[in-house]
Amino acid sequence: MQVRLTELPFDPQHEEAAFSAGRSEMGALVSFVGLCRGESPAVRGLHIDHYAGFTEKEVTRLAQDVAARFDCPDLLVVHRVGDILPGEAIVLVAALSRHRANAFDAVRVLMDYLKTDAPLWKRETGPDGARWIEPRAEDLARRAEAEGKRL
Amino acid sequence: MQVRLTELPFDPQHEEAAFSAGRSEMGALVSFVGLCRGESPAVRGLHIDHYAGFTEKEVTRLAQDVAARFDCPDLLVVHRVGDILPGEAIVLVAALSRHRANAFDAVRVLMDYLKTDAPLWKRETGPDGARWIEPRAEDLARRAEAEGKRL
Amino acid sequence: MVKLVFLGKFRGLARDNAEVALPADVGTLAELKDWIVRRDPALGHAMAATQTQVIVNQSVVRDFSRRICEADEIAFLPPMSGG
Amino acid sequence: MVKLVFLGKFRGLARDNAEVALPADVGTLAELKDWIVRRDPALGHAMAATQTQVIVNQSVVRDFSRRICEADEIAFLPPMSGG
Repeated sequence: MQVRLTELPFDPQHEEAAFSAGRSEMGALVSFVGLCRGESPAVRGLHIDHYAGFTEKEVTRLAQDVAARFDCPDLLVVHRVGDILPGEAIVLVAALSRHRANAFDAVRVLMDYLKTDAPLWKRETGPDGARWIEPRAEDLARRAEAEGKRL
Repeated sequence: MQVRLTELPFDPQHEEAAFSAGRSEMGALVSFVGLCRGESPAVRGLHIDHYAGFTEKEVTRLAQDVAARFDCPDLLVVHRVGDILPGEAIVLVAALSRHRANAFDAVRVLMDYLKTDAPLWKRETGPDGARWIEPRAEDLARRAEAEGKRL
Repeated sequence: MVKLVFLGKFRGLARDNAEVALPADVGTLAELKDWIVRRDPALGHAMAATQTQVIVNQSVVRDFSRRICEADEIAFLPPMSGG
Repeated sequence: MVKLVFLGKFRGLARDNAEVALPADVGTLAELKDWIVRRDPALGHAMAATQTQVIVNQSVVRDFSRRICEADEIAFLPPMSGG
């Protein structure tokens, strides 16, 4: 289990390669990369605020919960905070597992959790200035559905 | 849609990076990498037989089906054929999408299809010699379940 | 002295994310919220208009009658928007 | 002449994956299968023991009464094991 917040741009494929290197007992690597979309002029950039210390602790707790639930302890989360430019990676979630089903479940549900439960606050800068993003009803619904299905 | 069979080792993260480069209108990249497990001495290597021409055509057809079903046309499939060593990547399936749900569904279901419907034949070399692998009941069941759920 | 932390949209509205000396009549989290509203109406308005979570020394607190202790770190969190 | 292609576990048992001249009495896919069993009992046994798909000129064929044409490429596929 590795959880890292970074203010600097990161290369998601480089992180994935390092995460899976030498783990040839594992058969499946699933990854999700969330990218800062650059539909000029709709979004000129993104800022993600976090609560230093607390955010890491909470994201780690979410990852541990998912690891236990799907028997998939080999998880990697890298999350940008601060100012992010269009085209840059915002988040990488990856899972290594012997079987692909656990890895798919773990990455997908951990992303659902990060969207709703991670102490992160997003501000988009568009043509009309900056605005803070509220959690999307769609994400909250997905999370509720996931809870109902799995528990 | 890109489908490629290769007799040579490939770097899945390099392929993913090339696949997603410059696609900043997309927000989500999901990928699956299947690795040749190296639990010495159980598996010393893998050979995958294919039917040149026909296999590419069939894998492309499966990918097109999944692309249409999940409205996720940006798919990449790279599949090794021939002799594969422990630790090497066997298959990469990746999807780029504006929203993560389609990309997750597309990669997962396309992998399910590849496991059951792709004209590929696997031979494992273990301590007792080589043996051809039959489709796993688990994979066939998963495919049937996916069909039932989605159609 | 306590440390106040305002996150997300509260951060820009807050006078400071820093150590402050509270007046003698601010003894509980509820009293602290009232004091913030009086001192910083724009921030108080934003906090009233949305669900606000209070974190004391990195733990979620729901009981606003909780007494504030010296050196507490008290954070106010608007709804999370996720990664 | 037709081209026969044996895949997967059939490949190693087959005499050749190559062009062959069929005897005059082999006119249909069913007759071709019988001829393979007579000519190559180990291969015929393997093909009888498992589900075998027949692909003619890259298309699946289920009707074994289909007549074989000059230059057909006829492939025999054991169950696929996937990627």
